[in-house]
Amino acid sequence: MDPTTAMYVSQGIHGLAYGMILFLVASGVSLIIGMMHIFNLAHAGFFMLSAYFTYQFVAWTGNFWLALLLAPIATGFCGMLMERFLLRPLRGSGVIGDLILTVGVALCIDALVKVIWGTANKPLSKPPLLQGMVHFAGLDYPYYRLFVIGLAVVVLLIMALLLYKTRIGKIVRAAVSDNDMVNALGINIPLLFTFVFGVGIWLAGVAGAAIAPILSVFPGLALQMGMDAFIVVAVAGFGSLRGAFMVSILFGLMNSYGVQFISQLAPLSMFIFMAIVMIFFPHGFFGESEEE
Amino acid sequence: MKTGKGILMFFYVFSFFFLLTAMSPIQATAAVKAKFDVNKMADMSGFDPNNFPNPTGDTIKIAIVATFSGPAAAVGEGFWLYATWAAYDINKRGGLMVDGKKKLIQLFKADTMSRPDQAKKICEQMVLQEGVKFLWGADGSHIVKIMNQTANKYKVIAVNMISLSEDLQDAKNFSPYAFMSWWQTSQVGRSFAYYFGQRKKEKKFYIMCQDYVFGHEMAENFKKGLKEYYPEAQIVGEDFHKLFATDYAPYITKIKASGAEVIYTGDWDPDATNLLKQSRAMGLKLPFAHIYMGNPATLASLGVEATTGLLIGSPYSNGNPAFKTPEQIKYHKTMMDAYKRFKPPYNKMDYMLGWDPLAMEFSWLLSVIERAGSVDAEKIIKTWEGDTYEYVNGHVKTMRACDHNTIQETYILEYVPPDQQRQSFNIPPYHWSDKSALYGPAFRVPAEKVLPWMDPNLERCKGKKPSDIN
Amino acid sequence: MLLEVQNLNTYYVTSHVLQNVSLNVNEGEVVALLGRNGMGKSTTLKSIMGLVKPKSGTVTFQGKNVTGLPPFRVAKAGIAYVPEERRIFPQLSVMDNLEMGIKGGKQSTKEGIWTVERIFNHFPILKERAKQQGRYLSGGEQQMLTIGRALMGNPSLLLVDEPTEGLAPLMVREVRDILENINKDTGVSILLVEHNVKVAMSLANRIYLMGKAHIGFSGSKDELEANPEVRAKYLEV
Amino acid sequence: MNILETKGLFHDYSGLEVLFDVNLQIEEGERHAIIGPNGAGKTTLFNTITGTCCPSRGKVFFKGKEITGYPPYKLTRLGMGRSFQLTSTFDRLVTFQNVRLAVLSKRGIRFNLFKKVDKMTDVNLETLEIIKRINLDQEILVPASLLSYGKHRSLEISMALATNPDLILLDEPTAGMSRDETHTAVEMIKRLTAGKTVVVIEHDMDVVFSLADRITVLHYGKILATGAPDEIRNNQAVKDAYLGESENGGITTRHSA
Amino acid sequence: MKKAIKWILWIILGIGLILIPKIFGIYYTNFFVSLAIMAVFSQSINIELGYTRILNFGHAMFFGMGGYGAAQALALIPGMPILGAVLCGMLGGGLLALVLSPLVVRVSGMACAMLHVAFNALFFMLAMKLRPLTGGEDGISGFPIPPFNIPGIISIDMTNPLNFYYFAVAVLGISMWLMWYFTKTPFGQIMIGIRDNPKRVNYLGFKVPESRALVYIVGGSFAGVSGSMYALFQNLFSSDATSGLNSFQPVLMTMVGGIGTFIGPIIGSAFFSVVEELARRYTERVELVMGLTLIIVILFAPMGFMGLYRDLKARWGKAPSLPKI
Repeated sequence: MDPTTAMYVSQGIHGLAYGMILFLVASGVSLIIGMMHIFNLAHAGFFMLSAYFTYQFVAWTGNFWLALLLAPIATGFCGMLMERFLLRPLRGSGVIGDLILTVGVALCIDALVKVIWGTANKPLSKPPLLQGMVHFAGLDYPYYRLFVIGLAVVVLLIMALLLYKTRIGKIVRAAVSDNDMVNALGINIPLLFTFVFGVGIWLAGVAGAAIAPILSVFPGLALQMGMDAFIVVAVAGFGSLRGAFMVSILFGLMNSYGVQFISQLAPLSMFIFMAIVMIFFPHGFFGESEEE
Repeated sequence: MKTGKGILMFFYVFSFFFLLTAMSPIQATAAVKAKFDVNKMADMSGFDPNNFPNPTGDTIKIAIVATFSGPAAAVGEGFWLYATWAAYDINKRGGLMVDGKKKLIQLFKADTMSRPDQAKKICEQMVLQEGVKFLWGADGSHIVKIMNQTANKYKVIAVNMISLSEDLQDAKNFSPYAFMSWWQTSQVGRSFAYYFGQRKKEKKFYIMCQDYVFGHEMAENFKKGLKEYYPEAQIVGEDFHKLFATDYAPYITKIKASGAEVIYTGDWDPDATNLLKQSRAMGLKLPFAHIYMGNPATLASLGVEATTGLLIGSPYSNGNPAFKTPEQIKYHKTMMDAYKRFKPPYNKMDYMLGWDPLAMEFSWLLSVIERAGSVDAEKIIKTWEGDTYEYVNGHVKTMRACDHNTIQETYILEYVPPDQQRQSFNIPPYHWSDKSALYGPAFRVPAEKVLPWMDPNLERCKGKKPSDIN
Repeated sequence: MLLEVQNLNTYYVTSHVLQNVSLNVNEGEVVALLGRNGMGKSTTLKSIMGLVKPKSGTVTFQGKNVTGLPPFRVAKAGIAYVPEERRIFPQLSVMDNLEMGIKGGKQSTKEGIWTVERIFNHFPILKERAKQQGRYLSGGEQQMLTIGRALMGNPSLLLVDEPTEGLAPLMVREVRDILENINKDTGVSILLVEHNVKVAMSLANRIYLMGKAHIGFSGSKDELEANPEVRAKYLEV
Repeated sequence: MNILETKGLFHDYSGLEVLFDVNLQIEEGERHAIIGPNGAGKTTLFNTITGTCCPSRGKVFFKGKEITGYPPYKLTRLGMGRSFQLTSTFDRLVTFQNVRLAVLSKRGIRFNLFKKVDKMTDVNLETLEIIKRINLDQEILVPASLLSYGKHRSLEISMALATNPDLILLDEPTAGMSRDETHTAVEMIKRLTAGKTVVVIEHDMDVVFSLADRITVLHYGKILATGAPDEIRNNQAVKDAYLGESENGGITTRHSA
Repeated sequence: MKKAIKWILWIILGIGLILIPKIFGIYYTNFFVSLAIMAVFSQSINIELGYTRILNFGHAMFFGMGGYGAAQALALIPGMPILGAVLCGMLGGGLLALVLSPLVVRVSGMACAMLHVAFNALFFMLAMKLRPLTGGEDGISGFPIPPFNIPGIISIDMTNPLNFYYFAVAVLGISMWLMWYFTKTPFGQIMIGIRDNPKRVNYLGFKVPESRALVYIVGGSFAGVSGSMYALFQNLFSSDATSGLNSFQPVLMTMVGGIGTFIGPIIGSAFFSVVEELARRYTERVELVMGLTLIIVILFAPMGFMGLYRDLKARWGKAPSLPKI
């Protein structure tokens, strides 16, 4: 491969990698909206929390793999607590109430992270196994980023299996279309909501844990990711996982090729794209309009 | 949700970059009016920034204006450390003679939350309710504008510590009550340009800055500097990424393909850390010419090889070898003794190298107060305009009278592996850090090559040259 | 007595849609609840199921008080609900739809338990379409699917809401026959809400007629046949 | 002259024909009831007439003028009023304010930003008068959502009447009422609509027979019969439609979803 | 009698406002000004969100237009009077609302909220990007604050905080009164009608989309007024003030005070400002305090303080309790 082609190819892989991370975060947002009709503004906060957990577990055990497993689970558990004790009492009080509550939780996560871990950057090294670059046909690419893509694909597959092959997945899909009916069939819907919320947060947690070695862990990590994930969900439409996947990848590619060709406009391109989409499809590409 | 809160998220890291501690005194060309004398220093063994014995009553009241909450809270933390360090020393010595009476220094935390409205509120609270006479801060040039405005309105002194924007002292925004004692973006750009022009090793430059006013200013000024001092240089690429970007890979791929030899960046943390980390992970080994990329924790996590060759610009450190005089050694030792005792949040690596650059800034202010013998703003202004002050490392600063900018020489330092750090750290253990490359040879940029910009429209400066002190 | 409803009062915001409704269903019986639109028949079923919270009154099922419990608990107690408008899960296959009805995820292997095969015996047409998504079924097939799905939970009582609504005449007959067979074969009791009087009369042992928000008549089929005034008042034009 | 007329009205709802060639003629001054079993398309018919949704084919004429596809506010300004099956008032406004909005509309006061509504004496007096006529003077300052059901329905109907329309369409005015409330409501409707044209959808046959001069029976989107109450009562097709098993009529035109 | 009491209360309020600087000093006077700016900002969103249920979660755009309008008017046009600058801000906000209104009347509910968050994000990015126009993050600053001038009669220096206070109280007070009057006109009734039941409003013969657009424009204009007062008060307007976070602020204040009531946003702004002030003085964890406050308020008083007040009154049997919106 000549260097120019290699550059274009690696831009494509970058786009894919970022798109995958974005999808992990956005899919959780989308899942929660689709099923519970709650727009969780604290989602990115949990993403950050998981990165901190990863840092902490590595500090305790020195084992990145263990941290990668445990941090998202711990984060998901925090999410379940939030659903059970804060969101459930509020069910049915409307869009605005949910928004305020999740803003409140987001603020608290930001503050608590600082109380516990302080304000300094927490650097986290990649596991030795994944340091270095892969050389392939004139293309150099870091192992870890390939690992992130792989991890996201694995999570995606697990989610797909869970959603399409297991009973609980079927229940979730059924509940998205009609949760009263599922309830009447003898399935504990409030418990299911808590579970789904936990899984959504877990997805954000996986993204946070995976990205921690690439980024440094710092308070405010939530800001950028939250914005990007929001844009994905808004453009894709609420509750559409398929849409979230496609738009995430699209944005990833748009970002890396945008930087390549229209560097000055690249940061704006996502927003302009979103604005245009929302003018013509106010409910997103794959969303359905809700009845007022 | 808010992407750019941080404009100010300022230099979160702060300390590391400028932390080039004690070094040998230069031969001061002109007699300085005052200097920091290590031998007069009080016993610092009781110093603890978490428990600063803040005096009350009839005191000299100084507000530390900074972000103490939110993502950029580390800024306030650092400011507090620098100020309490210097104030603790003076208070231990019995305070300063002001208006015929010895008075202690009382410090106030003024949290701006990085918001202009909050900054206005807190500055007014400080001045009107607490009776503060000095505002020392702040992070973010729009916050500094608010601080300066407040000072101007209520006739107190404001000292801009770390905002490098030049329009703060231009004809539109100049206030006689506001002083600027650090350095400016044009000085940063010209320092590097002068350095590269002299070194003539690299010719192809890539500019990578954050996409907001400061980043663009940094880039512009570097380009201007190159035109002036290194016309043969080539800019092979110029990119501005958004603040707090998460993925730099596309930029890094682009830089790799551009054939650049040096990357010039104005990024501060967390962007600076992420940019460096991701560059190295992706096999981009080029040196960065930077001012805020020196977070010791990040450097340590990257290791020696990945950090060797980085170039840091600073207005503080001077030549090698450092720690030449017993005074400097004593000062450094005092600081490190204190650091060992620190509790969270001050026990982090960011302060491992010391904090004298900004503590010295505070000491200059205290020295001006002492010599004015008053907290009266007019007297302070009179004393400070045209003042010269020598820092503990021999660095000399001069306050230009007409626009309150600081004339000084600047330095470019190259990072070298631990075994070569002895040239700048010539006391045991003979290196700054054994985990990463750090300060090696320092290149001195003479003050006349990097004079601060002077607004030709500023009435007070009409008919003066930038080198005129008075 | 299998199900006993006493003095049920239900409100939608301020509208008093059920006023002191009392009814009961015995073991193995088919009971029909008839009346014109908007009288509160569906609300009665929903109140029993817990989908709507009654304000006062009691629902007792097999001696256990199930008033105001969340629907999934009522379902676990042994009541299954076949809603009007055939609320199947459109994105799931027929098979998956059926399996959704299984309580606790695994059907036990005990004798007399509803299995997918047994459902397919009763509804051969569903077997042909087992792999298809629910949304591609015709109305009649969807109706059968909801009934089958409810049976998968092995209920003792089926609450069936307007099963023949909107179906072609042939289908109406078929659905009717299926309900009859289920009741005859397995002894499952059925509480049926129906506007098609002929279907209801042919299935039910006992009949309740609903007027506005209240039960206006209760009795056997014959009693109703013998009482044209009541018929005219509650059912005819 | 017919005040309202529909010609060959069809309405598709995602492939399902809800209305099938409906030709309705309402004479000026008559009280006309539309009855039919569930899902016969009664409310859809109202919606196509009053502009909530457009017919897929056919035309609607009001006072001899074609109004097909007119939005509701235009129809209201032309003199058509409508009440809803599900009570549709302004829940957090009190009775008085609810009715006053209708009065404001009738007087054409819309984008007036220069006078306080509380100071518009004539508007307020007229509102009071209407409230007295519907016997809600005790509840004048009670938010609509807190009215008892019957009173809430009265408010609903009176709001349709307060714009002083020439033609009033009432969608199940007594739905959900108790027997006593129904009786009162029917009396009220009779009183308030004296001399006006009324079209009413109703399931309660007592109400239908005590109100209507003429009846139309809708079954599976088709008009089964139209005529005086007695004719309808004795019509076999109608009987079958109500008791099920109707093999004749439009049953096969309705495809299941 | 009742009228007399009302007048006396108004007079007491007026005297109180005049005396605030005398009693509390300049610091609290300025505290009051910034509170009042937020109150007007919150009220302008309340008109849209609370009264008409236009889920506008991008109100900082209009605030931004107001701020930039006023600041640029003063910076570019020599001799611009101070009221002219405020008017420019108002026009700026109103104009943006006019431009966006065709979009807004098309969608409702969650989609409307998302649309606004999206446009707000775009607006913020543009404010950062279009540095020649907006000064980016550093903002427009150093523009002259002209004296309040009635030629030949009076000229008051507006850089004096005391004088500015009276000016601000007058402008903000009049804005507040205008919004109050707006809710009391026949149109104000239509507005509430649209919130409760747009379908019925249509059937009563009012044009719903046009009415929504008018409310939107009025809300945008008054957000513009508060933005321009903010710019004058700070003598600086930076892109910071147009961020999404600044859109949430007034919504939170309105919610906490009691949405859909006129007094709610005022109470909410006051509550927020005071809590923030106290948190800042006595703790170093302002965010934590604000976050917990929000959670507690929403859990225990989901309709805000006015809702709580009404519920308590209902419990004591003095007034009926209203349903939630």
